Amino acid sequence: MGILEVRNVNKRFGGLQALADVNLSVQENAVHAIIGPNGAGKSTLLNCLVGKLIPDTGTVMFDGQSVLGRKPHEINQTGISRVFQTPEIFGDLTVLENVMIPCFATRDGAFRLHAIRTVRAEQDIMERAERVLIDMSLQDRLRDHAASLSRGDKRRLEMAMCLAQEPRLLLLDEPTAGMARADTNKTIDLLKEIRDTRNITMAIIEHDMHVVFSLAERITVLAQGAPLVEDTPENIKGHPKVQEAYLGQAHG
Amino acid sequence: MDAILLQILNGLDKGSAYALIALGLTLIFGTLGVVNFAHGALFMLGAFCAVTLQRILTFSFETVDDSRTDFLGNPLKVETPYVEAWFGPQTGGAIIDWSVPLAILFAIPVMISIGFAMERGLIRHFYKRPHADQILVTFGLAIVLQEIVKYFFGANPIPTPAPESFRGALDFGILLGFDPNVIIYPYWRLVYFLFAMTIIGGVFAFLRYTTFGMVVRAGMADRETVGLLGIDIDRRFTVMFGIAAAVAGLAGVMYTPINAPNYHMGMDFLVLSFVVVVVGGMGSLPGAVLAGFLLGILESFASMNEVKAILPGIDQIIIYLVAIIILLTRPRGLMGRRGVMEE
Amino acid sequence: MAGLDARDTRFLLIVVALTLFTPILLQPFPESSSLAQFNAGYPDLMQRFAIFGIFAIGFNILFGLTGYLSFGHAAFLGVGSYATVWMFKLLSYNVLPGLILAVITSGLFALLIGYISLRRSGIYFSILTLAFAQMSFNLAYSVLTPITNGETGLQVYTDDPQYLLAEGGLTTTHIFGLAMNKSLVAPVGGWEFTFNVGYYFCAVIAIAAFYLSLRIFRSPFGMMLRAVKSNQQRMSYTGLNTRPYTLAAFVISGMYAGLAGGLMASMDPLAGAERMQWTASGEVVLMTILGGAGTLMGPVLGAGFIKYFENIFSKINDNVLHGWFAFLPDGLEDLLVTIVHPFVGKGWHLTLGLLFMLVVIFLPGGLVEVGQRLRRLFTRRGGTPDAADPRHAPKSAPHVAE
Amino acid sequence: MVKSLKTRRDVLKSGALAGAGLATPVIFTGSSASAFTNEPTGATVTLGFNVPQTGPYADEGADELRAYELAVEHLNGGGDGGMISTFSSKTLDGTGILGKKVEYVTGDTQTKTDAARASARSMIEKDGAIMITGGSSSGPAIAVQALCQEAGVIFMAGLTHSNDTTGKDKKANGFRHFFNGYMSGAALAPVLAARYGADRVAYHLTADYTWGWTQEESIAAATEALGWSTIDKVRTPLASTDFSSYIAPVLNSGADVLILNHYGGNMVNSLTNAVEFGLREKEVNGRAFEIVVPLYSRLMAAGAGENVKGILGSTNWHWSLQDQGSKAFVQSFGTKYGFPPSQAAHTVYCQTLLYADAVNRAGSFNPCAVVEALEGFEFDGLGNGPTLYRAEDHQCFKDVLVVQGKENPENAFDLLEVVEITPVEQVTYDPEHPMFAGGALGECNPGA
Repeated sequence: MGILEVRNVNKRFGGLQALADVNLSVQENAVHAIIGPNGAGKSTLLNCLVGKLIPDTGTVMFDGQSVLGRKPHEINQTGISRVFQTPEIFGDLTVLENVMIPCFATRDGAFRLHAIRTVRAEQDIMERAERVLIDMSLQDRLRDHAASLSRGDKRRLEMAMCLAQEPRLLLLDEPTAGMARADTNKTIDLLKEIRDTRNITMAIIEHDMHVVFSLAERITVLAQGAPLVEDTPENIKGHPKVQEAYLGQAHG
Repeated sequence: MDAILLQILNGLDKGSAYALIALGLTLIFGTLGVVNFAHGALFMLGAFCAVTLQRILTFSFETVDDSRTDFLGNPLKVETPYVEAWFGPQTGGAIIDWSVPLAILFAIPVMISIGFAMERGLIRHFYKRPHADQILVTFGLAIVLQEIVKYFFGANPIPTPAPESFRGALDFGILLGFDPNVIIYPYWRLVYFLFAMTIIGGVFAFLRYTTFGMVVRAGMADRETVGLLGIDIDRRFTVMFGIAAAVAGLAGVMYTPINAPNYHMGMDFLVLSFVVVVVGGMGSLPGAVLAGFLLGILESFASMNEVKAILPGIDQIIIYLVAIIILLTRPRGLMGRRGVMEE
Repeated sequence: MAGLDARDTRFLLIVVALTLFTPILLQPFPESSSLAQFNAGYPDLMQRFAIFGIFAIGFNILFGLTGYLSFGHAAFLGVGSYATVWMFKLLSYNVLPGLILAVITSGLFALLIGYISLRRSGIYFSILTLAFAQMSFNLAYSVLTPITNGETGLQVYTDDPQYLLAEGGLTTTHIFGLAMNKSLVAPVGGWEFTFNVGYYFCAVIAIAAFYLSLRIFRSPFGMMLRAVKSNQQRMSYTGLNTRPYTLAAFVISGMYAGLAGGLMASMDPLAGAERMQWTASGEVVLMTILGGAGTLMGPVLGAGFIKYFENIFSKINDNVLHGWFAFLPDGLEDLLVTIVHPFVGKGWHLTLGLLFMLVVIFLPGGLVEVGQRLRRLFTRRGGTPDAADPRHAPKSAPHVAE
Repeated sequence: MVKSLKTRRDVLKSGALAGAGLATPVIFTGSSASAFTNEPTGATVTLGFNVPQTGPYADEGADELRAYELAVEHLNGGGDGGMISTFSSKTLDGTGILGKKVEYVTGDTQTKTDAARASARSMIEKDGAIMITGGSSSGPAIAVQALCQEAGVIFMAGLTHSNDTTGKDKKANGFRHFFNGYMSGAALAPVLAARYGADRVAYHLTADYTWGWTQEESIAAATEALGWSTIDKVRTPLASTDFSSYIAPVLNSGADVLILNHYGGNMVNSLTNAVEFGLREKEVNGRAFEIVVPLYSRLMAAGAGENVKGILGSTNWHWSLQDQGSKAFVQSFGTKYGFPPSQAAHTVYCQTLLYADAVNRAGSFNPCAVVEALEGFEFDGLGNGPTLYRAEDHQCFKDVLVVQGKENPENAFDLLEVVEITPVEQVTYDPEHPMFAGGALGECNPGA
């Protein structure tokens, strides 16, 4: 039994079958990659996991509990955090504040009215946020506006925001999209470090096979909304169906 | 039954005005992404185009008539419009009588120019600014425009009657087999309704069947992509602003015989037309028209005595009540698209 | 001091000083000078500055922090006024019960309207609040007349019960015997300063309201609200439910509006329905944006700016104009009067409209941007270029780490 | 009553005295300085003209302002003196009021109660106005009247037609020259019965607020007393611009008279809509359908244009009256501005003169003295014939004009013709009449 169990999930958009009977099992503390050609339904699947979309049928179990139909913030509170393809950060807030907010969320739950206490008085929150930012090498930019960061820094900030919550499952949507090779390698190292030092399960959507094969312990291949194969990286590499799916896409 | 029919007719008419204003408003919003609080002022300017033309046509020279006296006992100065002097009292009088329909011809170029000037001179610089800034600057413009009109035309309503032959009412009931005098509908309101339908049809046909319109519609759906295709969408949007201004202006011109225009008529309609646009769905043209007629008819029904007897004061709040219910049950209005104006 | 860091404390002290010295600051011209027309240091207007300052500060907690643009806040102001006048009618002219009831009822009303309206966002939210407020106004003006006294405005009649009014008790509004309309007038040289009880009562409450809003801005709650404005989606994916945060902000700002309404009735015990109309809601939006939304001081500046125009510019008539230009030759005098005439007196709306446009076009950050630009101009010379004003923009309030 | 509204004017003087003797500022509370609010101590006296300068009644307000300026000019001895020469009381001699030159300040009521009070307060507190006058609708008039009562200055109401102004909301410091809803009904009903028959069926459309209600009540009561029946009373929202959905049901209601209890833009639009729906050509039971507009205003009749022709209503005064006072006023106003004055202009001009005269007769600006001088004051020569300022409710009693939209106007101002001058006896009512009961004048308040 994995920490995340997706069973027979279907999702239609009008005439398009975006997800067809998807099954997925992510083992605790593993790094699980989901790959597939464009339009294979990877992002739709992720959206179903975090509550942005509700599947038409099927079940999604996290740690033995169903998260289906629950609101995004409730799902997050169970321990699922998500990093987006384009970083979703609080652009108008400072870097430090960006990370403090998830710290508050983790400590206080979905809502708590701290209207009179000052932010500065929250020493524990601040220290926790700073620690995470040091881990992400953002300690020099604590007081800058998040919107002023470079694209790579924004990604790391978003990662920091997710890590600050100490999630049990981290969903990453193409964490290296648009990055230069050197940055990609840095990100791989970062993720490896997270994998090795924290007990976090990761599910990664990725196009870059270099990233996938450097990190993943198991890989699920999606094609046209349906799971094609699920196996170890070694076995996936030479799998004929996978090559067909990708080549097929290359042809048209 | 007859009362209900009568109120539907009335509602169509009110709905026509709402629909025309809302159409322009949503067109501007859909194409330019601008929340235009000065749109009511455009409606008002249109109405004052009719007043202005009336003034021009009745521009007079004075002759002193010694046989009569004015209110101070001085010899009366008689004013004769030049038009009557040139074309004779008969033809001249007819031209003056037809000043409201004639004002359509006058208003089209005027309103399009005003629209162009507004877009080029002001609105253009606000595409990238927050909606709050757009609201403030256009609201400021609306105040300025109405104060200017008040300065020249005063605060009281100015009568602008329909042509003689359109006064009076059509006995609609007889056509439908009712007794005479049961369902009465003024001719001019019929004209207004047909006029509104023509304009609405024209705008839709223009957007649907011309390449210009297709580009604009594509731009409404996805502005960046159209821009990427190398099409100068901005120029087309300027033209759309002019068209929207003209639609609002014509709605105003033709409305003058129904309500004597005054300087704040734009503000009176502004809030309602925003409600109409939102109920229809921001950026949806059919939605604006549908919501305009829907709210117009509902407003008419709510003012029936039978309805008010059950729900006192319902006619005061019906539009807002309907807006609340629709927005709570259909989050993006009747025909709105996802993601518009929700950030 | 009081849970604030040094810079905020300094800022608060400046605000306190400005507020307390308002009766002096607003009388810059000697009584005999022809510019005395522009003096604004009389009780009614000073009270209005404080009251609308509170209204705008409260509105800013909602709009400035969360970005939710309410077009119906005047409804809460009106409810607050009605509640207060009813307390006058039922109990006595002591303003305290009225103000408490005003804050409570407007808070409850805001809870109801906010709970429904906050189900939607963006312009849909704006229209929902507008619809509620217009409904309130229309009903208050007509069918609710037994409660609101309709067009005439709710007022106290001599035959009202006033159960707590002692024999020979004060028949004007007061706080424990201190009448609001009592004034101390100090002539100093050619100047004359009026220190009015009502104004100082409003001013003390306004300072408290300002202090509270400062604390909210600097609190984790304030940070959450700014986060809502910045990125709601990320809030949800961070495990935070945005609805209670926005609702709390809505209710708090509704209570501020109710307090302002209660104070209006306390200074002048009559509540007219017009103060609930959409134009009144629009006015506070204009005040906030004009002054600088999301900044602490901006809304107060905006409120003062608009009220000053409404009360001072509208009173400049041709007679006054001729007085000003009397030193000029007749022809020139008439010419100048003709040129200025459309912009003052009954034309003050025109000037206000033009000013809105100019401010929005050239000062997108509102009036506080003038201050910021000036400050930048000076600090650049001083060598610390980006010492953005700590008072204002939450954007530049990075001292959480200090 | 603890009152200490102080003005710059009094203090200016005291301050100047103090400043002359001492270098240090002297601070004192205002209450000991003078006997009443804004007591004029210099060579001038300031009046506050509080009229709608923006909003839908701005044109009325502008006309009122013209009349005020004219009145001030005449009081100070300028111009041709206007009605001063025809006024039965002869205390006004062109030297201002009590020898003090008259100055004035203006304010904008915006036709809103809040704005009107704010503007009045600023005139009292900032400019030291001793008397406030003006207004073009009842809500603001009642609100400002109450304010003046509290502040201790006199309020001379302008155009306000609601029964409440001198009924349940009457105040000792407030006076109304204009007529009211009851008087309209009492004057109009007999003319209506005589013209249209005594068995008519009326349908009321009423603006849904206080003024509309009192007028509706008054007209319905007066017409019903003469045999008419009222088939329906329908309230219309104030914000309405198109009344078609309210007019349409009239068609088949069985009514043969439509009474429009509307004013301003409402009146123009509802009348336009009624004519548009063919009501004027309609016949019910063989009799022509009639429309009545109980409160007429020439400025608004102009807005309705052709539609007013032949329609009956009532008005406080009309420029075509041929008595000496009216002629003098029209002459004086018309010469200065080029067009005849409206009834709003007339009533505020009279109010200004009446106030000035009362002060002169009382020999004091003290509001209580002025109240005493005005209460029960009988006068003539101000255009409405012999008039009484009744002591019980501070309402003027005078003849009321029943007018009709003119069929063939000779010029742009010649819109109404006087059908009948209803004698004052016919419109007089008991101060305790149910439509006016419920309020009390209270004590005059001199402030300070």
